Amino acid sequence: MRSTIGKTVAAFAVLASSVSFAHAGDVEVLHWWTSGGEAAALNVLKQDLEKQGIGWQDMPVAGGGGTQAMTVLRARVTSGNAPTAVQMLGFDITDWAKEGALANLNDVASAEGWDDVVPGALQKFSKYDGQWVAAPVNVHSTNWVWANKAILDELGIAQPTTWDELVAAMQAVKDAGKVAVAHGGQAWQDATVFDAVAMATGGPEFYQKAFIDLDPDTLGSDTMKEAFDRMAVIRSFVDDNFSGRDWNLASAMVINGEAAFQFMGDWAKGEFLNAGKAPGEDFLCFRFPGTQDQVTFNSDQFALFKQGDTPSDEQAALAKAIMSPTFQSAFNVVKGSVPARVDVPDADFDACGKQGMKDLAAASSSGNLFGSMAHGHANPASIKNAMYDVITAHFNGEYDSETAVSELVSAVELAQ
Amino acid sequence: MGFLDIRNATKSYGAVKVLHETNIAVEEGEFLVLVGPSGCGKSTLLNMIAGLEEVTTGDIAIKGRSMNGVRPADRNIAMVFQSYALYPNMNVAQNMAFGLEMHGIPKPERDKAVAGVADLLQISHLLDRKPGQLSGGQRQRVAMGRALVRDPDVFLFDEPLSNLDAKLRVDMRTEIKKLHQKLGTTIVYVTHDQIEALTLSTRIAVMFGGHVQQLGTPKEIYDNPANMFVAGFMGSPSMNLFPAKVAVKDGAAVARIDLVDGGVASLPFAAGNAMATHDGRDIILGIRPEAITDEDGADRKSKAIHRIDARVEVTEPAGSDTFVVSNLGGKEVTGRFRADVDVKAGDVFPFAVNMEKAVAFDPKTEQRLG
Amino acid sequence: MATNASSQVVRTGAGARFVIYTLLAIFCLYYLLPLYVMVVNSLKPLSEIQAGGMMSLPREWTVAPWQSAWATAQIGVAATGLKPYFVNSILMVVPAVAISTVLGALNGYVLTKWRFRGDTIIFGLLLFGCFIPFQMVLIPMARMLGLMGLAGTVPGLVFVHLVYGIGFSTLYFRNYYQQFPTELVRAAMIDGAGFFTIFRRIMLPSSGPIAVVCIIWQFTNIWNDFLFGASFSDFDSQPMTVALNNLVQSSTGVKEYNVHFAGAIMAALPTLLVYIVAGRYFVRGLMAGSVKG
Amino acid sequence: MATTANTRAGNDWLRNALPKLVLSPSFAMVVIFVYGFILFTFYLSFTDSRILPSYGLVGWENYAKLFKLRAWGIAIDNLLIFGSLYIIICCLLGLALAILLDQKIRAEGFIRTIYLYPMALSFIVTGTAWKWFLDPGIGLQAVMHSWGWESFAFEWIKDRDMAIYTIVIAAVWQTSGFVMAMFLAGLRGIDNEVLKAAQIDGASNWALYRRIVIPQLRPAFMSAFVVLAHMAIKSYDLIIALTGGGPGTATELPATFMYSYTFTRNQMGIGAASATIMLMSIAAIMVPYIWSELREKK
Repeated sequence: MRSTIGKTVAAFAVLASSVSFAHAGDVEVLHWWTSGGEAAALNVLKQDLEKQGIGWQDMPVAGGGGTQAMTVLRARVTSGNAPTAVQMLGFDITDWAKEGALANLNDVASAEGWDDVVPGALQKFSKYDGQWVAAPVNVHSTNWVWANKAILDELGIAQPTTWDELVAAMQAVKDAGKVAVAHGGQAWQDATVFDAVAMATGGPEFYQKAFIDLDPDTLGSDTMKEAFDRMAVIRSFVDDNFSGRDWNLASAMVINGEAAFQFMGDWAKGEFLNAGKAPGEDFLCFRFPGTQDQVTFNSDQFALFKQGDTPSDEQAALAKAIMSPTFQSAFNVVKGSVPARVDVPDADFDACGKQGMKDLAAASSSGNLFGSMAHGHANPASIKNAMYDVITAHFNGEYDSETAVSELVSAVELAQ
Repeated sequence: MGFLDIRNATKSYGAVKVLHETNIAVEEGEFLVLVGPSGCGKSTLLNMIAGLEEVTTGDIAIKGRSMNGVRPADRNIAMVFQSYALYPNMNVAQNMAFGLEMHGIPKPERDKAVAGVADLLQISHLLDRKPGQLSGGQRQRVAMGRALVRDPDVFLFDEPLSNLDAKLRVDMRTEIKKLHQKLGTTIVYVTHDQIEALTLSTRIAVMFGGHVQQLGTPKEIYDNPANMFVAGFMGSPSMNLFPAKVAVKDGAAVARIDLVDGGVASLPFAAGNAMATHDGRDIILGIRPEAITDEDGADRKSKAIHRIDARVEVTEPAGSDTFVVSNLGGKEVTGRFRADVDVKAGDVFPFAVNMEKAVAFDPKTEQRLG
Repeated sequence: MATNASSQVVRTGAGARFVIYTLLAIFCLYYLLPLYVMVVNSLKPLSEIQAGGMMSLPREWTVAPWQSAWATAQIGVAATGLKPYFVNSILMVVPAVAISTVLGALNGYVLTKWRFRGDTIIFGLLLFGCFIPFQMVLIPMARMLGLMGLAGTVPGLVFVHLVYGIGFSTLYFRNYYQQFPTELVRAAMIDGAGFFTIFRRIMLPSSGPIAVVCIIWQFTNIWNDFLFGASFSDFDSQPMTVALNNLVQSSTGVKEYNVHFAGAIMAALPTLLVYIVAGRYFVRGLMAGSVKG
Repeated sequence: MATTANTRAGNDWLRNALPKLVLSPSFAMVVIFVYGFILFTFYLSFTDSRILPSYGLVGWENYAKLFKLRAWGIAIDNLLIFGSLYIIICCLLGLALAILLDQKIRAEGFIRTIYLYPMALSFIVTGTAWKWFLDPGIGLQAVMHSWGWESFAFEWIKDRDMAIYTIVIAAVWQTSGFVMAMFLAGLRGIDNEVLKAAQIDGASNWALYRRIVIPQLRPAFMSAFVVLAHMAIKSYDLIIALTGGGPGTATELPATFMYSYTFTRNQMGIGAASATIMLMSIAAIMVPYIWSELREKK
């Protein structure tokens, strides 16, 4: 069955190359980076290519953290009109590679020595069956805490390093009449917090077994129940108006001093910087208590879709451009993430950025770098969303922790 | 062979036969009226002549040419519809010229033809108006004009006067008759109004239940209806139909009629009537109201005026006449008396019956006897 | 209007009229509220919005958000504003609405004036097609468009909208033509007009009211469509709604709500215009056919 | 002679076939792109399709999974609640507004446009405005509080049990004007003489509407029902814009469910199974309706 699809897709690709690719020498890029900062970062790439005489055809489809774009991609591929390159996350790349739709970049990769500079945990997604199929742009780490320094100072709270300290800190903030945790009630945000809580509660092995290996016993374990219990604790420190709130509005609450903490990935930094806040002075960034050594990540990559038997020159050029250290640096400085290759100089990055790069390198070498479940880097979309359902339902009080654990087990089973 | 031949034409919708074998030959210049109650098949027949509906079996020919499979447009016919069917978006002149335009007639000729017909119908002043701005009568004229301007072989009229008020209807009736006399065109005209049929036609086909009940001149139809349906349908007030029994005495036939009071009245048939061979037979006697009068109002030329004394049930003065209702043979019978006759309900009054005008029907087949 | 209004018969007293006007006014508020929120906030600087008070009038009026949304807002890599996408939408909507209306009219004409065995079933099939959820057809449609060589093109989009709009177009025209006197068609046949001549000269000139209904309906649906627009367009044929979505849904960065609202109103202007201009014919058109049995 | 006969026969054939030829493109389109796709989806629902269609048959597995999923049950319940409330409220409100507007109102055209315009806007456009308005933090509740009505509470959109009703409010806002227009058209089509006769019979205004006018609006009700039912079933943008299906899964509808399983969760087989069930339910409601409508009109 896989080969049938592969053939179909390949056939369409051939058809596409003969029908709709009149613009030889151009690349069409499907992505969802449409905010000012992201677009500026992407513009670096665009100009890079244009210098080489390769035109950039922009195909932005925003919405739902890329889900809208993935729907469009499916229609485009099915119609035999696949874009040249597509922004993708984690298991989506693997899924598309399984369908035989992605181009083999091994030639570029070996020439450029990607194998040596990209962390193994990332390569797991960039490669399929030993072949490079995507070029990673960045690494976001998701287990960050963003804190309003003024509030912490005022209440005499030190940077918490354990779960208990965090609870105490949250309680102190709450007692002071402020919102302890700024949170937006959307499934992926709930899951982002759960990611960190689970890692802190059970440690890396537990995380690996539960979210990556999908071991039913671990999923149904008491540790998992403990993690859900902690989610309930966090819920009690979130204001009542959280449902449906966008994450950047939650960030704004920390920025404005309405709330003390936000548990969010490193993209939140942009919000603070845009608001004229300085890291270390106005706000603090630190790992979620209990996960100081671990990094859960997600990585934006560009998967290159087959346009023929071998990747086109433009695709090779694009892949090369994405992986160039200068682009990786320039892009990630703007985006707030860290480069996907570990050999990029950190000169242009700010304190949080430098910290992130250091953490990444350390975690990578010590085996503490894990794909984030909440961001589709631990398990495929079907399972991720099944977990979302349970986590969100529990966070909204539809399940108690016990039910949540058993629901989690059966939801994962159903989604497999 | 006539000008317009309907030969064994039938029409069925699936298993339902709405028109049975019909044969009518219309001569050039004839004015044929198809008359009957709604659902009798008259409009279907007209539509078949027009080509708007296919003939199921049989044939319709115009000028000897079979019209089977010929489009309405190619039959050289014109039709005036009940609703006039004027194109609402075109003015009167455009409406009238549309058919000519469709047949590729050049504009100057069209204009000339339209002007001529408009003049004939006295609607020249309306040519620029839209149908919506016209009165009912004016629309009717335009609809006729649209038909006339085509100068077709056959005109078809589908109840053209039924949407007009009573006064206008009578006027237009006269006008249509004049027009026919003047132009000598061949017309097939559908109506449910028997007076229209009688006044306009040169021949009438009375239809009922998908059958032509009788085909004949207005006089034939009126005086000698072929069956009880035609007798009852044509004429107003309609023909009195009541049961009687034939008795033959000395070679002369008499109709014996039961009276309400219990007595029996006898009405001798006119001399030479075929009833003499039907001794003892039950019949339905048909006598038109104008043949039942007061004694002074009876037709002086008739040789068969007979008197019946019967009780008057209702009198209906109608200005020029008074209709007097009595009961003969258990049925209501209407007589047409002079207006000044002094008669009132309850009286037993002498009725003068003109037996020359009497017809007899078989009660079972309802067909005319003799 | 020569039509009967029940208001000509029903009489109401002064007190009742006061109540009626009050009720009508309250509902005006209900319907206008979201528009008010959008308009007011599109004319404020962002700082005022962030400070709260979404219902209040701007302290400082500005049209900068409008200019930005139109010409300089970030849609993708390029900061082009909505301007270029506007043209894409027009290129898609106009032919789609035109063809859909004409085809619907022809279908309605056939289904009422040239009836044949099985026509009711065909109409029923067309009508039920209106109810198919669009999310369901995305993948097979993509494949068909690919096979037809229409993938990622404006004609492809037009085709898709045609396919899923034809049911309603046909419904409107069929119901309307059902009341159109058949005698007119017969008269024209006798006058020698053929199938298309009757349609063009007799039916179409009288179809104004229902055409308005059909055009409003199709225009609104096609202009506002996002799913097909996003899935079946190419980098150079994305319609307005996709651009608006990119503007509003950007994943990170400051949300410029004032620009979003300005863009949203801008994207809605053509349909609003259609409603305001053609609105008074709308009820007349509905009356002329589609709501009668 | 033979040739002319042939040409004529050819012409006749063309003439007779022309109406069918004109109808055939639409028919073909619908057969392929609606019914063909329905069959395709039906088939997919028995396969192991995930990210793209694939053709390994798995029997009823997808259906079994579907009915084990809590979100599907919620989506079905929600559609029942939302669909019935939406249709009933739209009809009642539309009718009430139409009757009010039919009382020789000054500026009727203006008011009518105000009532109608929401239909022109998609929820991609108005979703944010509604979300704000319903949000207790910045919307109606906040405004009421700032006006000094501190006890005012309107937090439905954040409340799992009430959120679906906020969807109804916004949906009614969008379509009730359109329904109003349909009823207004129906009212204007009623014969005046009947109303006069009823008044002479001594009917009050209330009785006049209840006994004479409203029963005559049945065709308008039917048309409104078709339009509303089709909108209720297809409601997707509305949910995504207002609640994204939340809080939790409290406002999930079959359309959002289907989309999410087919496209977001890469479980196309289950998505197809839900689409099949959805279509069958639509058919169960619409087919008898369409059938009776068409039969009556014959």
